[in-house]
Amino acid sequence: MKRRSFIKGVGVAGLAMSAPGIILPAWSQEKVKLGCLFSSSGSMANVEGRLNYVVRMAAEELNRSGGVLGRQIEVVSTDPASDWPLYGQQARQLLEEEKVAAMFGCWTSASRKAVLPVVEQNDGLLYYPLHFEGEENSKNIVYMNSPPASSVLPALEYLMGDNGGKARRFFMLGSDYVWPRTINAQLKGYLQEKWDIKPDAWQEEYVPVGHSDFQSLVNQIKSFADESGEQPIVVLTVVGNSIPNFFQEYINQGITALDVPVLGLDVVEADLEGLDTESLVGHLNCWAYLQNAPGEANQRFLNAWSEYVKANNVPFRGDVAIDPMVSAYSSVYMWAQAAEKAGSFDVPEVRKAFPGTNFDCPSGYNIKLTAENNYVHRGVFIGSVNQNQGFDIVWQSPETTTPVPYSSYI
Amino acid sequence: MHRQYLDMLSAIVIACSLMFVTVSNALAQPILEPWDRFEIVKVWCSGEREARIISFQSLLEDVVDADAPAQQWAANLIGEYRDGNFRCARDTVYIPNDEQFLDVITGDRFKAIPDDAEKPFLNIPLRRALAPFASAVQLVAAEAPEERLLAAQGLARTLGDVSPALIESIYRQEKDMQVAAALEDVLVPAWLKSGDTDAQLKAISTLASNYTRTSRAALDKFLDQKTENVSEAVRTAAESARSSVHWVVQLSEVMTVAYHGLSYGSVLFLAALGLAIIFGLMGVINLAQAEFVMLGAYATWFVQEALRALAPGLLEYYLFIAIPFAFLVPALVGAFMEWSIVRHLYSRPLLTLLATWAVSLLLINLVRVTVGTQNLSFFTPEYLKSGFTVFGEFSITWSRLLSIFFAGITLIGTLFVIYRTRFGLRMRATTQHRQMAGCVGVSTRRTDAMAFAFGSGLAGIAGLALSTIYNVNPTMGTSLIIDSFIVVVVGGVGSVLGTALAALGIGQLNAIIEPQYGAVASKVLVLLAVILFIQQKPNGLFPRKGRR
Amino acid sequence: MRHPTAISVDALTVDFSGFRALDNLTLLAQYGEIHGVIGPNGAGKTTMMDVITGITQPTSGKVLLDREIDVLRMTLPERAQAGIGRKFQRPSVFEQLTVRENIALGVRLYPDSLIRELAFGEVEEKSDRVESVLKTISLDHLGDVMAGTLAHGQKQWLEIGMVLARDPKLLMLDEPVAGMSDAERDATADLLERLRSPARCILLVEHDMQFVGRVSDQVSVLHEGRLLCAGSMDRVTSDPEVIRVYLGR
Amino acid sequence: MRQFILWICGGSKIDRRYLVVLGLIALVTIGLPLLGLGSLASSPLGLDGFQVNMVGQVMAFALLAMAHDLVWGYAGYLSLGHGLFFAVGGYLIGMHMIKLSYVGETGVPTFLDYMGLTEFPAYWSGFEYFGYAFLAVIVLSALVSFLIGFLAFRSRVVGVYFSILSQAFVYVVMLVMSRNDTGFGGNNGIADFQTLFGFSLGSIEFRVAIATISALILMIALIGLRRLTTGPLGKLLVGIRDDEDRLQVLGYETLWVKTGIWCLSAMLAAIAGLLYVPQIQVASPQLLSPIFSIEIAVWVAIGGRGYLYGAIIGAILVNVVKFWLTRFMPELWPFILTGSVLFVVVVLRNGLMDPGPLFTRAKFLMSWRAKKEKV
Repeated sequence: MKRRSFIKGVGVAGLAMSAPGIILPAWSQEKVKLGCLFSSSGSMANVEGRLNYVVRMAAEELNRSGGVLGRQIEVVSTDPASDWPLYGQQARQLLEEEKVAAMFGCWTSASRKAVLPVVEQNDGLLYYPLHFEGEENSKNIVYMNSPPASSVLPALEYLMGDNGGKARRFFMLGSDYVWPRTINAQLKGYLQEKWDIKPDAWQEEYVPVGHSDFQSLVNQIKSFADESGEQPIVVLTVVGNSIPNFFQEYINQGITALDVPVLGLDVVEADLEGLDTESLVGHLNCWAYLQNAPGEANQRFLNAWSEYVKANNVPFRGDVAIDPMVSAYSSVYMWAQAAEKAGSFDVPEVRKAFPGTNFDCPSGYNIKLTAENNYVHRGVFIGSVNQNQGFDIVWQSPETTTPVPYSSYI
Repeated sequence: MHRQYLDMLSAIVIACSLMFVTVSNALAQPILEPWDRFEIVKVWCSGEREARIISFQSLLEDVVDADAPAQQWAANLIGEYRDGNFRCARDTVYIPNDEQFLDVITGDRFKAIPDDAEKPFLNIPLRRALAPFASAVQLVAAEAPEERLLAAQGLARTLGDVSPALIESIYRQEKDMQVAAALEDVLVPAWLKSGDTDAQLKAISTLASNYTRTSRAALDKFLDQKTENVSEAVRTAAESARSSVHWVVQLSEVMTVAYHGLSYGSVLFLAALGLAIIFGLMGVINLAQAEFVMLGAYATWFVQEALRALAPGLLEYYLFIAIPFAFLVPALVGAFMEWSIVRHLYSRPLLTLLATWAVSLLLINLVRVTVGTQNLSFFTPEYLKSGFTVFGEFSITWSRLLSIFFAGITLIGTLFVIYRTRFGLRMRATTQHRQMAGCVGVSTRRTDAMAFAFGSGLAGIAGLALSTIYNVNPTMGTSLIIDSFIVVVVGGVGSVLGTALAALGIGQLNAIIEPQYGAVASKVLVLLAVILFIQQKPNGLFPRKGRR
Repeated sequence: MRHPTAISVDALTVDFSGFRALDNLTLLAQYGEIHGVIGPNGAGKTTMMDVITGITQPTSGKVLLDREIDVLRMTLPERAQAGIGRKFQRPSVFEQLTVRENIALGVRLYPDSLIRELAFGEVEEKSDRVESVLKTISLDHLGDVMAGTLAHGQKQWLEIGMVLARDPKLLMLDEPVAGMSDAERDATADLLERLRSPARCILLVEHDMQFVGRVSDQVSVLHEGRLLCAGSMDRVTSDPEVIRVYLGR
Repeated sequence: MRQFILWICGGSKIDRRYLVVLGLIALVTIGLPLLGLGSLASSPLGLDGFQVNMVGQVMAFALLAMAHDLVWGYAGYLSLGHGLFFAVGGYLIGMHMIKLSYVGETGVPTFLDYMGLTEFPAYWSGFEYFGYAFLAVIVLSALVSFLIGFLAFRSRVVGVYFSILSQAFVYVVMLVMSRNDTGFGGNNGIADFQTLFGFSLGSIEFRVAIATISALILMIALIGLRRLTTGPLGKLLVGIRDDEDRLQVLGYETLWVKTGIWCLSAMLAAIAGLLYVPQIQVASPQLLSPIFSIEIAVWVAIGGRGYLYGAIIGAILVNVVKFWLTRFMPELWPFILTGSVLFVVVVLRNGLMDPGPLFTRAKFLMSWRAKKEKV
């Protein structure tokens, strides 16, 4: 008897819980909601986790200045736990249950691909803060960062030029998924067409995502470097924890930037935490923002961040700022501006308002959206690792570059 | 008045320095005068790259026939420049120097420097060009042989634009054998180019004496060129040299693979040993084992931080000081886990599997919430930086060697505990026949608890060793766990030696397969191999014999 | 008259890591007889049965059924299907099934069954068989109780029944009366008598000499894995070797 | 009537809890179309697309859990690799949906494009037909499971060994599928499906339809397995779980029984995957992640193994709470999960279906403490 009722209870509870809509607090109506899709657990937590806080920070700033269209912003955070399908799951939840006006999220292409159908079916908005492989242009995604054609190629050009040391041989090492493969495909096309470089001048290797033992690969790099007189470089597209693991091994086997410089396309300041950077000086990365970016806007942002970290004891370093943080931060402002301009929160209106919206990004550039596509025009930096776990700016584009979603080299 | 004059002068200097030869003559003066010093640093701070390189060149030339203090000054200057310690101000350069700043021109010391003093950026080609000059200058200036040896080795990487003639002359006067040897390596390319047969033979013998890919490449290049001025003797010498070098290089490459296998194997062993012991004793697979590895690494980190705060002097040796902690912390957690959970689940190994999994999840998240998800930064002691070359291309990195060392120690220690202590005796008895052991008065419960703690502690040691190779974060263990399972399965229930052999075998397999077919393929093949292996030996390498 | 040989164990040797459980054991048993196997602990009685049923692999030696079928080549189930049945020392009935279901397990057999299993088919003639077996072991009144609730002796009988259900040529009983009351012993003795048939050989391992003497026609004495002597009970008991071993003189 | 109920229950007596759960599922099957579509949808009782979708997913999970329970609860083999079969179903239906959106037009999805392919490779042909895809799901899952099961059972890999091996299997397959050259979208998996049976995947109609179908299939499977396990085969399985040697000495080729059950379970899991993927609209290696496979076992453990409906309750409970918490208290979820697993495993042992141990253990602890005080 007792048990039966117990079971019934379970069943009823099950149905009830599966409708969280009912349990939602009522006051959430006046505020306008923004959704966050960044993992605070799992393999991506270390890098993605910070972005949750940055978005909140931006929202609070906006709220202090009176909110958007007179409505205060409420940020709804979830934890997709680095599990790609879960991103789609929770995006659906945010759009259909929370009715968020826009979402800010995803780091890996895998997670974005999982969210893509969801935003398209619900005609939602996703602001995607990462640079990625391009070859995509959804009306429901705002690509806050540059596609390879406008960010990676300049960096490569630099390395092949006089000041970069005339690199002519390329060891392409990446995690095995779409972003690295597309990048390398484009690079190969670029090298062949633009520089007439023969396929025997590069070697392509892929490791599973989260791979940690780079012993034999670094050894392969060594022998690749010894093969010929021309200057070799490593184009590094491994992601997540593979990056520090790779550099650790690079240090251990005693290769320096003078022998074989590494162009780390996904390397951010955060990856150098915990590495002895003395022996990494000179390796390069390229982003649309570097912490040393000159200008007022950057100073303001950095101060705001370090204060925010202190105030809310955020579990991340207050003195480290990485590109995706700035992209996420800017994206909130870009959205707010579009909403103000449209005078409404519903997506079609906001989307109509996109062209012409712009923002004085901490990177020092005035970034903007055009009618052409949903890619934000960003400036490009090439950074070089310095002694204190940061990047010196080697080169930066005179003004924002025009994003090229679909590369001609593929 | 004086300021303007300087600026004007420097302007002229920069302008001229673009016209190569004349300029280098113009700079060919003794280098003790402040103005000359000023010219040099001015160019180094803001000149064109060519100008800077020329300036290095002239500095080198001047150093050769300058007096000792001047040489010292130049050596320091170019060294600091290479190491990125320059702070270029308007009319001089400062160098950070214990809490103070040294004005390189006047030699005065300052507490603070002007805000606009900034660090010049040396791009890769410039640093490449600079390196040999820096070494050359230091070679000239340095008195102590070890300093000169360092410089010579620096030059051996590449001679750059440094004139071989100069090195040749230094080489002629060199007394110290090591330095001389190093210099020979430096001079080899020049000698090969020179038509002179003796020089070429000398070069070839030098090449033949160091078995590296580079020297092989050099010999190949030399043999390929069809120049008449190569005598038959030289050619044959080169050929024999080439073949011997080639052979050794290949051998060394094989050795490298074997070593990689060994080091990976030792990692596997460390991770799997505790698992194997616990499994052998209680038939329980502890899915939280990988998290004990993680705990060990974190314990190590805390010890390091404590030392940093309390006894910075001992920081160098934190790895060894941390050993007891890296063992105890997981051991205690393990003991608690055994007492609170595992012991209630004996004779339910499958449920234990789930329970321990839950614990692993718990540990990961506890660490995540308390310490955070970022990679912990570990201080690398001097004795762990880089490594050494055994022969040819076969070089060993200290950190890997350390993990192998730890694995060895752990193996011996474990064998000792198991076969030489009363605890070990009780453990073996319980492992073989639980009831019987119980009857003869072994408290199996306590034995289990202790063994569980012991196994967990071993995992902690693994964490300590891994902290020098991989980076440390809450999820560091997850990638290890399945591999260590495979090791246990192959090694056979609770057999320490079996585990060791299995780990080494799988490690080797990985090292051999990975370079050709990639990391995934190696994992797949290893698993397939294991499955076939199990078809033959269902109970692993060292099955526990006995009557049913 | 001599019956044909049912099972012949030839030069059988079993080594457990160093310890030799069976040492060149040779033993013959005919149809129609109840063949008692006795010997002190560790003499290798159970090991021999393990080898015959296939639970233990011998180091060397031969086991022939009906003088030609090489038992050692077969898998466990094949041996069972060839007509070797065995009751284990500790009663291993399925306690969560009813008595009837236990017997049914014994009756139904691969390959003809599994298909029917999946076709949810109860099989008539087989369920008759179940009932008759229940009668034979005189548990028919307990058909539907859980086997776990049976008394020790009843479990022993049930297990015999399970094996019996398939009417084996060679029926091996490992200590069937261990821990039984006298009444139960008598019942078991009667049961064995009932089971005796010219088409069946019963191999009986038992410590209770008196019981063995009472039921079996032939007796083999094992000692330290070897056959000490074989023959009728009186002959065996008068054998000096045996006396030495048992009375340790 | 009673006859019918008995038939449903299988065996000779009526099991109320089983009937309750069955009724619950039946309720869902009927309720979904009523509350999800039509006039009731807008009423306060009505379910919106998201909730329907979630119920649908939970139904698929429940089916998966039940398949798992068949192996663990009845044959006594704890599989930590059932995600493998789930993924087989998921990926193949994914291929079907991809193919659908390319019917009549040239070109290939990007993930094939990266491999330099201009048209679908041979093994994709035929997947535009659902029938073929479905067949492929059944056959492939049966094949794979047979291979694993046969190898494992033949060499008498049992208990923990088996669990670990199954886990290793799923892990390795995940690694393989994460590679782009494998041709299934690598780490991203295969996504951007458009339609299935002419429905747009996003439409409420489709969501209600697939959720209802999932519930229906779950119901049918439950009845079928129930009859199977209460029937003779059930007895055989109990036998295998308790004393396999005994059965073999009785002449059973237990190898085949086990392999058969294992394959059956695998096929059910594959069907669950086939129902699941169209609902989340992406088939990625995450389906193969060891963690997920362990979670399946956790559902069963929490619900209670060896009842079938226990597994269902477990799956529903855990996933509903998960959906709910990852939204409202993402930080809390892992702790609650671990907490409940430990509670169930250490205290309840046989899962929620059998709260008995709770009391007995409580009593035991009491008496234990009492004893201590005496001493």
